[in-house]
Amino acid sequence: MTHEQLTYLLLGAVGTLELSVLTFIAGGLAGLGMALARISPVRGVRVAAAAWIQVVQGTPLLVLMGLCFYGPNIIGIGSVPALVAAALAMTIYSSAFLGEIWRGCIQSVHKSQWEAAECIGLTRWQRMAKVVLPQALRIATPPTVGFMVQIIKNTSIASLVIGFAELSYNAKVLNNSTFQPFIYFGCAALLYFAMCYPLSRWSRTLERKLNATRG
Amino acid sequence: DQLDTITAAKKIRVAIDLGVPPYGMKDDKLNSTGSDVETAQLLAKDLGLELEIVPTTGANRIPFLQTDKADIVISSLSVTPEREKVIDFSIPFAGIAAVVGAPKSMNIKSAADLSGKKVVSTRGTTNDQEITKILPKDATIVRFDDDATSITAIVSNQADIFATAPSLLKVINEKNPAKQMEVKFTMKVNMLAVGLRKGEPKLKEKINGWIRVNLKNGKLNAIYKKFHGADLPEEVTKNGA
Amino acid sequence: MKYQFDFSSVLAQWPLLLEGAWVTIQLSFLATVAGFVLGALCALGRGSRHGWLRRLVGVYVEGIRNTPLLIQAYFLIFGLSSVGVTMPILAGAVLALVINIGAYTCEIIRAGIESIHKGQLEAADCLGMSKLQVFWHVILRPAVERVYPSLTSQFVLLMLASSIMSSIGAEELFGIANRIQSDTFRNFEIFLVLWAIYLALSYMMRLGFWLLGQIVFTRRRKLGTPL
Amino acid sequence: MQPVVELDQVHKKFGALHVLRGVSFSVTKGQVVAIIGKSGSGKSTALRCMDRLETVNSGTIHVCGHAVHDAALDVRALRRDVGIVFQGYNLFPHLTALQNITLGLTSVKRMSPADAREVAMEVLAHVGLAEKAVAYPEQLSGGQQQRVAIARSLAMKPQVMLFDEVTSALDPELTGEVLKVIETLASEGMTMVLVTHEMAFARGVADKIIFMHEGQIREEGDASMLAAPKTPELRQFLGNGL
Amino acid sequence: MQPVVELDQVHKKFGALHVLRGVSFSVTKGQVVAIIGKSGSGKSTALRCMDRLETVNSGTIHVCGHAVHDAALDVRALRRDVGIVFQGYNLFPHLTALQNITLGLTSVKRMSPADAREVAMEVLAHVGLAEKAVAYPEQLSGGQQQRVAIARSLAMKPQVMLFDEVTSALDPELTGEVLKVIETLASEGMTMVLVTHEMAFARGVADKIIFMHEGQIREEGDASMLAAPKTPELRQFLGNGL
Ligand SMILES: Nc1ncnc2c1ncn2[C@@H]1O[C@H](COP(=O)(O)OP(=O)(O)OP(=O)(O)O)[C@@H](O)[C@H]1O
Ligand SMILES: Nc1ncnc2c1ncn2[C@@H]1O[C@H](COP(=O)(O)OP(=O)(O)OP(=O)(O)O)[C@@H](O)[C@H]1O
Ligand SMILES: [Mg+2]
Ligand SMILES: [Mg+2]
Repeated sequence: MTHEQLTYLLLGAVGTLELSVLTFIAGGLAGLGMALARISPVRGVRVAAAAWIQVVQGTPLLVLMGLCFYGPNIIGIGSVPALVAAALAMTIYSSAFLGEIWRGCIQSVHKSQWEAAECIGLTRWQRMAKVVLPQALRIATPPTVGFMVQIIKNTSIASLVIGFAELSYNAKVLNNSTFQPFIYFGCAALLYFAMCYPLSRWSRTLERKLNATRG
Repeated sequence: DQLDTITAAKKIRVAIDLGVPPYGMKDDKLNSTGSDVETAQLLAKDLGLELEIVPTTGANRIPFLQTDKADIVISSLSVTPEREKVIDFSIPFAGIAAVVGAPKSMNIKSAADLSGKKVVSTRGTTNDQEITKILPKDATIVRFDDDATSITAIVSNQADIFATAPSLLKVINEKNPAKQMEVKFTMKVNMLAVGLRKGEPKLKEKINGWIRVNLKNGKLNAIYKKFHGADLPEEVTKNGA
Repeated sequence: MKYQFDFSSVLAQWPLLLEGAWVTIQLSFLATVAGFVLGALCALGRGSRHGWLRRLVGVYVEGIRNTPLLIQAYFLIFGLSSVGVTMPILAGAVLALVINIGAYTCEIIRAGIESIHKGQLEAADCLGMSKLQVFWHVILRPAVERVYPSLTSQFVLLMLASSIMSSIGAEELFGIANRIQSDTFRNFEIFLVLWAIYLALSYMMRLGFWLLGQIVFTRRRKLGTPL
Repeated sequence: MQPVVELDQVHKKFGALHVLRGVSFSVTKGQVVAIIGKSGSGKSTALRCMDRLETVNSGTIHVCGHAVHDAALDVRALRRDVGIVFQGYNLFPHLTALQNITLGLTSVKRMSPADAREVAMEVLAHVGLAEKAVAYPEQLSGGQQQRVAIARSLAMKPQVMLFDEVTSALDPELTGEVLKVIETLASEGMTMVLVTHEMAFARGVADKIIFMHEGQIREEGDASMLAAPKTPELRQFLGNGL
Repeated sequence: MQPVVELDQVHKKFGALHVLRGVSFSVTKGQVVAIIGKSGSGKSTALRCMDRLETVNSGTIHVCGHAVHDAALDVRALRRDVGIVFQGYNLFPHLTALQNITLGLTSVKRMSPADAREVAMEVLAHVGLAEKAVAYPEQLSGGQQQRVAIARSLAMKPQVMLFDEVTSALDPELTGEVLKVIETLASEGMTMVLVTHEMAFARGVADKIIFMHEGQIREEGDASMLAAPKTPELRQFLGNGL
């Protein structure tokens, strides 16, 4: 493998990270909104959020990518760059999964905590922000870090419909001009592993710590 | 009007599939190259515009045009009646044959000889449409998203028979000389043209004019010869004026 | 830009779509069954006395869980065949899915196994049950029962992910849709129709798993524990 | 004197379960009322209704001038006047003892952090835990946690305090230190309603004792009532309970 | 008569902790032996060694002719002859009472499902739970679960039964029903070793009582031994325990 090719692969890894970080920020915000909507006091909001999650979780990411890539144009927003389309699809996808993860964490904060906060006279938002979320955050960290691994891996799908230049795409391009799949896909796999494995380990360590302090 | 938009932006976005050597590919230094790429470069230069290559795949070429991801398509795009329903074409600037290729050792003379065999084609190409039409019932087609993946499949011995353009067989033989791929029979000869959105007469006229000039002065022929090792077919060159 | 929706040319291809959906169902079914077996065996291996076996399974599970399915599939289909190991595309697709889901299943089942009380194993030992009998009756069944919800969602995700197999040449639902797209150029309509079909498939799958759970896990049915 | 807490014919159902069946009583300023009764008799439910943690089905409840039974009640205004402490201390585990107390002061009473801190240190000293200000709940014993919980309520300067079996999860020696705090409050004239199973404590500190049985008040009176129970239910309860 | 269970100079260490320090005793056919002693004295460990749930460091154990201390022991053969019941009932939660019992019969004894069912119903009736056959463990009270656990062991027709504080997690009334079952077994001539802290029960049912202290047998004798303890340890133990 030449120097240029390696650089090209690493460039792809940067693309992967770019998309992952964007997804994580946007998807995190959307997921938080979704988690809050799922436990909203308004029935309509709860039902709508549940439906959203059900639908997104029943759709392949590949189809989401297609819808986000061609959709904005169809509804008249105009053409969006590949990065934006990919980030949009990944955000929708993450909103559903992170929303569910975080809802579980919020609900695992004991009801008596809500009550105690209520009895001091905190408003609903103060209760959420100052009492429940800080506690939920601790529980939520390990599965959230675990989900970041999913995000990184799933960015690879962006290359299939959209042709966004991330790691898998660049590996494929390299293979397409040299036809040595073992080398390029192997390297790509290693790079993915290098990005994901530390996160997996970290997630597991966090989980163990959490269980230790709880038990 | 699109021509005005392009002129105002001083930039033309051309969709090219970079996974179809020798039409579009990356060279060893990872620069985009190929006959489609050089054609696009020549076009941009002559029109005084900056060139932006939008990488695409065989199946995505027309959707990209429809959804304004690109201004025009120069990507081994054959003129077919189905496609003419949804997009416009310029006059042809090159030609391409749809052939069935296989290793020398295989005895294949017509579609009937493909019976019971596995044939590779690239989704959404004219080759795919042609081979689907003529293939015997008991043969199977394996389709990939782009030519490069199809080539990978042949080179890596996933399959032996390939419905494609002759130039791609050459590429395979370079990568895997043991294969000795050769043209077994030709399904059809197609005209290659520039794809445009419907209802853009000014842009179409501009490009047609450019093609005529460059067919006449031999520049398009030179590009074709450089990558395909042969002169343009006469059906194409006769359009030069 | 005004877009005229036209589903007729897409829906006219329904026999093809049906064919694709059928391939998707077959792929998912085979991968689910084989992946479950592989995952259960790996879970067994992860608790093995032999350090080398535990490590081997660990490398497999971590390797798979930290790389994308797409790359695994490329590797399996093109990588292996370039060193002379070829297999039919569909077999390759199933294999890629099985290897992928096996790792996830292993992790999920293992979590279930870890939640089983040690006293249960002792009780079974004291009845004189063999290792295999203990694993089957006292470890695996209750463990799977406990993690059944996570398992089923993982399998539904697998079905959705099988769409990726179109890029290594499998003519499943997504691949068929790509072909229809290049014939009709109604790409957006195609994606909408695909969306509907995948949603329907995933609900059918959930329903199927729910029914299966009702049959297999009699306790849950009787005590009305939701699955 | 206008009563601080007044319940009139309060009924409360959980689905088909009729938990409060017409409960009426009142508490005047400075009074300490103890509610006793066996498990499931509705003591906690009555207390929770007074702080609008449950809504009643019928009857009226007035607490510090708030019509608690009214759907249009300003709940936050009610909570400013009422402090409540539960059996499970319900401290916020992610905050120190001090922060547990200042949270309400800064975010509900909009005090400056410095003022809040001062008030918090004062109430912590009051419950004898000034030196534990920076400890997290898990670093405190059950009795200490309960005292912080009481301090947290006190800091809001409520007009009436409600206690629900605040010592039932504690060892005898820890129980003592919590009861001492409550006694101090009583001697300072705080109006209080406490659900308790510590008969000796009820006898010692309460001005009025209410015996609940199956959702109703069976007997009501001062400490002497425990010495001479009139109803067979109270007699039996005292027989088991002591 | 050849003893059914015989321990000779058994030593057992957990790391540095020397838990059994030369334990020897024997149990003849039909005998009921109760082991008593304070927490941590090694009672459970001794019992567990007899069923090879722990391996001994030195000394010999023979149970029903099996050399339990021998590394080459056929463990499954031993377990066919020995039934053991623990404090935590360890029923399989995903199986009904009946299935809990038939599992061992069909998978270990290779009985047909119909035969297994018949045997299971019989032993369930024996412990007074015939009507709970289709209930799942979580639907049963602690005492009922413990009786199912005993029935599960009984169904395997063991020659000796070991019980480790089978009632210590139960309420007094539930304790009674389990002890009744064990009494019945004793009267039917089952050989049994039971670790218990119910002195009255040990006195009533046991032919021999063994008092363990710090990993050794301090006293051994019949029920009268409890009335006249010889060692100060037993005297102290009985003083605390009763
Ligand atoms: N949120 C609820 N939903 C349904 N039933 C409830 C609820 N809260 C309490 N109950 C029921 O109402 C009855 C009275 O409960 P309550 O907690 O008031 O009794 P208590 O006198 O405080 O008993 P204890 O001394 O055990 O705390 C009980 O039968 C209880 O099960
Ligand atoms: N698996 C083990 N590993 C290490 N130490 C152990 C283990 N099992 C028991 N011990 C220790 O061995 C000693 C004896 O334990 P054992 O359970 O036999 O006591 P016991 O007489 O049954 O007490 P109890 O009445 O509390 O059940 C205890 O100090 C215990 O902590
Ligand atoms: Mg209560
Ligand atoms: Mg013990």
